[in-house]
Amino acid sequence: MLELQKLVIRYGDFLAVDGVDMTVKQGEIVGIIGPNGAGKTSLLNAAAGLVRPFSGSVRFGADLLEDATPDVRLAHGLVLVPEVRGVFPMMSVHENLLVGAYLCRSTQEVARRIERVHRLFPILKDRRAQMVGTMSGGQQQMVAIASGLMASPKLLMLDEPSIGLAPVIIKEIGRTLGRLRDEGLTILLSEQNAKLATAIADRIYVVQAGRIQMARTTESLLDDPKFVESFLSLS
Amino acid sequence: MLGRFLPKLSVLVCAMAAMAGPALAADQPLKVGWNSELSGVWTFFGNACLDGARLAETEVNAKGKKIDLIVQDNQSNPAQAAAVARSLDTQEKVDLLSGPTNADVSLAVYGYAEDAKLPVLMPVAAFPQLTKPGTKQVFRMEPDAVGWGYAAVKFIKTMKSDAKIGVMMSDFAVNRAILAGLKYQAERDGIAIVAEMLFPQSASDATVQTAQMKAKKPDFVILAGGGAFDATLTRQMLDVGFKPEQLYHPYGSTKQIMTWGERSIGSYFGTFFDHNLPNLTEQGKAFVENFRKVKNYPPGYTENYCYSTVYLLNELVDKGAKGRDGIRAALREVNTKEVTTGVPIRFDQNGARIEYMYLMQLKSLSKDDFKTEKVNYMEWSPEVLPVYDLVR
Amino acid sequence: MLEENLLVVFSVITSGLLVGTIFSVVAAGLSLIHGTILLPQAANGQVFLGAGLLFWLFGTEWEWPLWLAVPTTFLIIGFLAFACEATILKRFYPLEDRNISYLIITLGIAQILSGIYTGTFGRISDTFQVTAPVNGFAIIEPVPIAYTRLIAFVLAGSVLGGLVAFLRLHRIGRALRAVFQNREAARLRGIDTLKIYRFAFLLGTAITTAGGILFALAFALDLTVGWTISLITFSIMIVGGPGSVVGALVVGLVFGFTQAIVSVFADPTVATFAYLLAMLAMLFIRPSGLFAK
Amino acid sequence: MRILVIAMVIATPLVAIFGLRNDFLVFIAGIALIHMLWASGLNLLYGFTGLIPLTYAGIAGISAYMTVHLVMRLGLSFWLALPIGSAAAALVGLLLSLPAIRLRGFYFALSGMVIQSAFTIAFVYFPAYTNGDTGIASVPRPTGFDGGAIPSPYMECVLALFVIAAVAGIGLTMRSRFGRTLITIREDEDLARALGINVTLNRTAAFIISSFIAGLGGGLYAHYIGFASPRAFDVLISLNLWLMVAMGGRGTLVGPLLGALLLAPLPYLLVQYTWVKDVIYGVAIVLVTLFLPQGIYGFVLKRKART
Repeated sequence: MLELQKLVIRYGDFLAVDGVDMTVKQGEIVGIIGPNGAGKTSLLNAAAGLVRPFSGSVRFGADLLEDATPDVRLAHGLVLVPEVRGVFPMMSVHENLLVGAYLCRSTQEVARRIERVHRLFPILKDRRAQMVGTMSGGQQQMVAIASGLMASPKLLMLDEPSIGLAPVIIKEIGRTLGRLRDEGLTILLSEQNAKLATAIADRIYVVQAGRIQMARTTESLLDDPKFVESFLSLS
Repeated sequence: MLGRFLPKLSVLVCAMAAMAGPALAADQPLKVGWNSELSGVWTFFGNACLDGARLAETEVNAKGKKIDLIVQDNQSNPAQAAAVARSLDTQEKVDLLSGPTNADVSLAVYGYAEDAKLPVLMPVAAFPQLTKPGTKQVFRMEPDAVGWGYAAVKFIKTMKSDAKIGVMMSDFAVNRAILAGLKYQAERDGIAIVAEMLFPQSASDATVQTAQMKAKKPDFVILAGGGAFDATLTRQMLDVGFKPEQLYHPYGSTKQIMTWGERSIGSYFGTFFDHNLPNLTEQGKAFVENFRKVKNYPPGYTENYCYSTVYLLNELVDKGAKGRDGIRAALREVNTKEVTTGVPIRFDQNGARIEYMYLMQLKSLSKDDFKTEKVNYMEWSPEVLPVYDLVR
Repeated sequence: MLEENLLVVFSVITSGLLVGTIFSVVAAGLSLIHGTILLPQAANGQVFLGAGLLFWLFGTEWEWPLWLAVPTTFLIIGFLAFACEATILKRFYPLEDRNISYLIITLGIAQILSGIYTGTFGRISDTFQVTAPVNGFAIIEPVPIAYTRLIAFVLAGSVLGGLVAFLRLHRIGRALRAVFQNREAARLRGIDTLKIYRFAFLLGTAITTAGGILFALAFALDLTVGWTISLITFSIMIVGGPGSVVGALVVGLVFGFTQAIVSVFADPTVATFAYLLAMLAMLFIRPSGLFAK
Repeated sequence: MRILVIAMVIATPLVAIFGLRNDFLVFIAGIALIHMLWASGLNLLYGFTGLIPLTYAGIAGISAYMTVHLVMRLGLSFWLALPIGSAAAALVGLLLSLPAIRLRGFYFALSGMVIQSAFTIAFVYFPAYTNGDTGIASVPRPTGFDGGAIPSPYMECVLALFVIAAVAGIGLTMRSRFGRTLITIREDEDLARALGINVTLNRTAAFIISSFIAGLGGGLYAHYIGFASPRAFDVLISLNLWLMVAMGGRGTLVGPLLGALLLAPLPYLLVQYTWVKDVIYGVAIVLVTLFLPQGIYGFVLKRKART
């Protein structure tokens, strides 16, 4: 579904991503794991169209997304929920969801999507009028994911959804992502903390210093003591 | 590369500068350096004055060039006005200066001219210090603003001998001078000033002040806003219930009078030229008509003073005045009449005009004309007022 | 005596409301532009003045009917704003710290406009008074209020109300707020920020234009008004918080009432210093203003 | 090489003074020299610390009014009054450096605009010292050794000496440790802090020196043109001084001199239609910001570096 080929990303002289190949297939949950500054966010941003790659290509389905801006990619169903603040703090929960469905002009369709999101996150229905800036970090992350879902994605990319959140909340997010996969959504998530990724992902890429170190299924990774030691025991 | 480039550049700059002022020595016509506000806040007055002066210049020069106006822009900026005076003096070698219409700019020109011993005939500038004692070079066509205040009190006293008056003015030099004269004379004539409000130059609303003024119940209110505030002030005074005949404007250009609006018919104002005065001279009537042909509105005091200034100079040339010394000497001896109104022109030893003033009441107002009724005419000498002590 | 005091009190209220709402409108336009694009539009006073002058030229000098004069004014200013955005402002969108370049550029544009006005309108008159579309005045005992000022107040209120409603309820309005609150997230929700920037600039300019026309209706214009308005509206925007229309409204009203009340007791000049000091204090204490994020 | 270029730029007005023997051009040359002094001083702040002080004309105005007051009211010699006025300007500069501690970039420039407006209003509304919007006329020219006013071509030479002294001073400062420190701060403030540099102290020092130069220019200006008025020191003048530095090339010694030389005479050469001047200045501001962010001299240097 998503295919990154020989992707190179530079910020001036700094080489952030150095020739990465990566694929995400329909219906999978794929995790990207790596330390801070490994190039995870750059990869996702390049896929979402926020960053222009220096070389290499991004393919989504049958389309080659060369110079497509984020709104074009969004219309194709490629949605990124960015790291930390993916929300609009001075807007209510409801308004955040409406902005999520910005490209959709049909009121009925928007209402349907809201209903679906409310089913997934019942708490957002109760707090629809609350200003997002006044909510807890976990709730804000839910708003961010929900708002991403409002764009009706085919592939949902999440950049560090668990960062700074309590373990209980991380688990809840994990459960929600599982449910979404069961509904047929493809998910690509990057994580510094490997626990969430290993708990739900089918396959995992380990990225370090802009290169892919390992690309394996989750089971085989969990059997690798070196991986467990360097990524799971730390946190 | 730059080493070769810069000397060329400097030559170019100098050449450009040299071209800016052709130093042709034409000895025939009288060279008048017209130091005028063609841009900046006083643009309108500078242009109005130039309109009048240009009309006179064309008429005077109809049979051979007698007067040459060399016009330069002082941007309504005193510093620039001093520079322009210098340019006209040293570059154009003019016989005298004229043109400024506003107090700040005129004072800058005054400073330069007194130092450089260059005569100046100020057409429209009412600030008293322009002809303070000891002035050698500057002569002034317009009566001074302290006198306007004095005249206002004298006039109001003819209508009600124990009148109470209020004052609302924008904080400009010329208005401060009017206020000084007003206060001085009011005290002597038993006229009470019940409220005195000065507005900053950026004021745009006077709702509260007009209500406060109403509460003080004055018989007459003297209004002098700056720029657009003048129109707003007038309207708001009428809004709050003042009658037009209670409003007294110490001065008003044609455009200003028109922007007061029809509701102000009946207001008094002191102006120094009224285009429908019955006792205009034949030339004065022609001036009004010719001016109206060009501008679609009748000339006001600014246009008249500048027109008359050029004619006064023309008269001096006819009498044989030549060069700076000749012009200065001739101005000291002037004893003539304004070509448009027939009002006498004489200067005292400081160069101040022996003062006079008309006071009018607005009778009707249309889009391009207004009519007034002559109410009062007075003459006085600057000596009746200690003008130079009242305003610094 | 009681009636006189009542008159002063009521005049404070009417003056505070009218001055406050008109300045709020202009400040809201400024705030919208700065909040969304990071563009401190220092030429906004000159745009305001240009709108008033054109409205005066068409409606009063050339005696066009209102339905023609007002839209023509909007069209001309809108076209100029569009041209300016497409040729100059657009180039700086990719820069992170563009607001400083914008401040300088718009100050330059202000200087150009002010030069053009003196070269053109400056020759015509020194006061520009719009002919009132309706004469007479209403009396709200004991205060008489001219109909034009009442109309200006109502229209200014509607412009502000309409703007707030648009920002809250319309899809594009929400997108504007989204861009202001979180640029990156907005792009990821499919909002084309460049289009929104252009839209915000045009909308802000249109609101400034409306402010200019309303001011011309309620008061009168001269060529010095532009700089004064720039300073006052910048103060209102900074204190209220760039990007916050509600902030502009609240602070604008406070400004209007303070001016009115101060001028009852003190020299009107004091009020001039007061708002400059308020802006400075706000810059030091909380540059994001009272009502922003 | 660079000294040669500087010498030539400063010499250009002097060519006008002695080469053309035209009184008005001599006057314009004097005006250009004063603006060169100002632009160099402003460059110390804008070019070497990156802050845009839109208060510069106001600072100059404070010294101008102070100097004029001391000379005309208290009868002090101009050469005694000028340093006092400039010291007052430097003191005000010290106060104005306070916003720089907290505010950066845009907000600093904006605070400058506000303070400048407050200055202008103060100049108008404290007529006891400034004579309000009427201004102070007939300000005497600086006096020479014989007690009389210095006559024209010599006065301009005195101005040129001021410019040379200021440029030399700034040039030496820039080579000193202090200058290198300032450049470090401009390039990367956080790095400077990490290196243990006292950013605030160094920047304040730059403010004081720069304001002192503004003050020198202000006092000289008022006494040179013979007039002091609020409009000579308002926000547009500040902006136009900034333009001279930016257009010439900020952060270089030659750039501001070049900018002042090109722009300062403009209003005086366009005496017939000066509203055009506003348009030209405005267009120049826009064009420089768009296409010549390094200024003319910066552009030339870059071209030279490439070839």
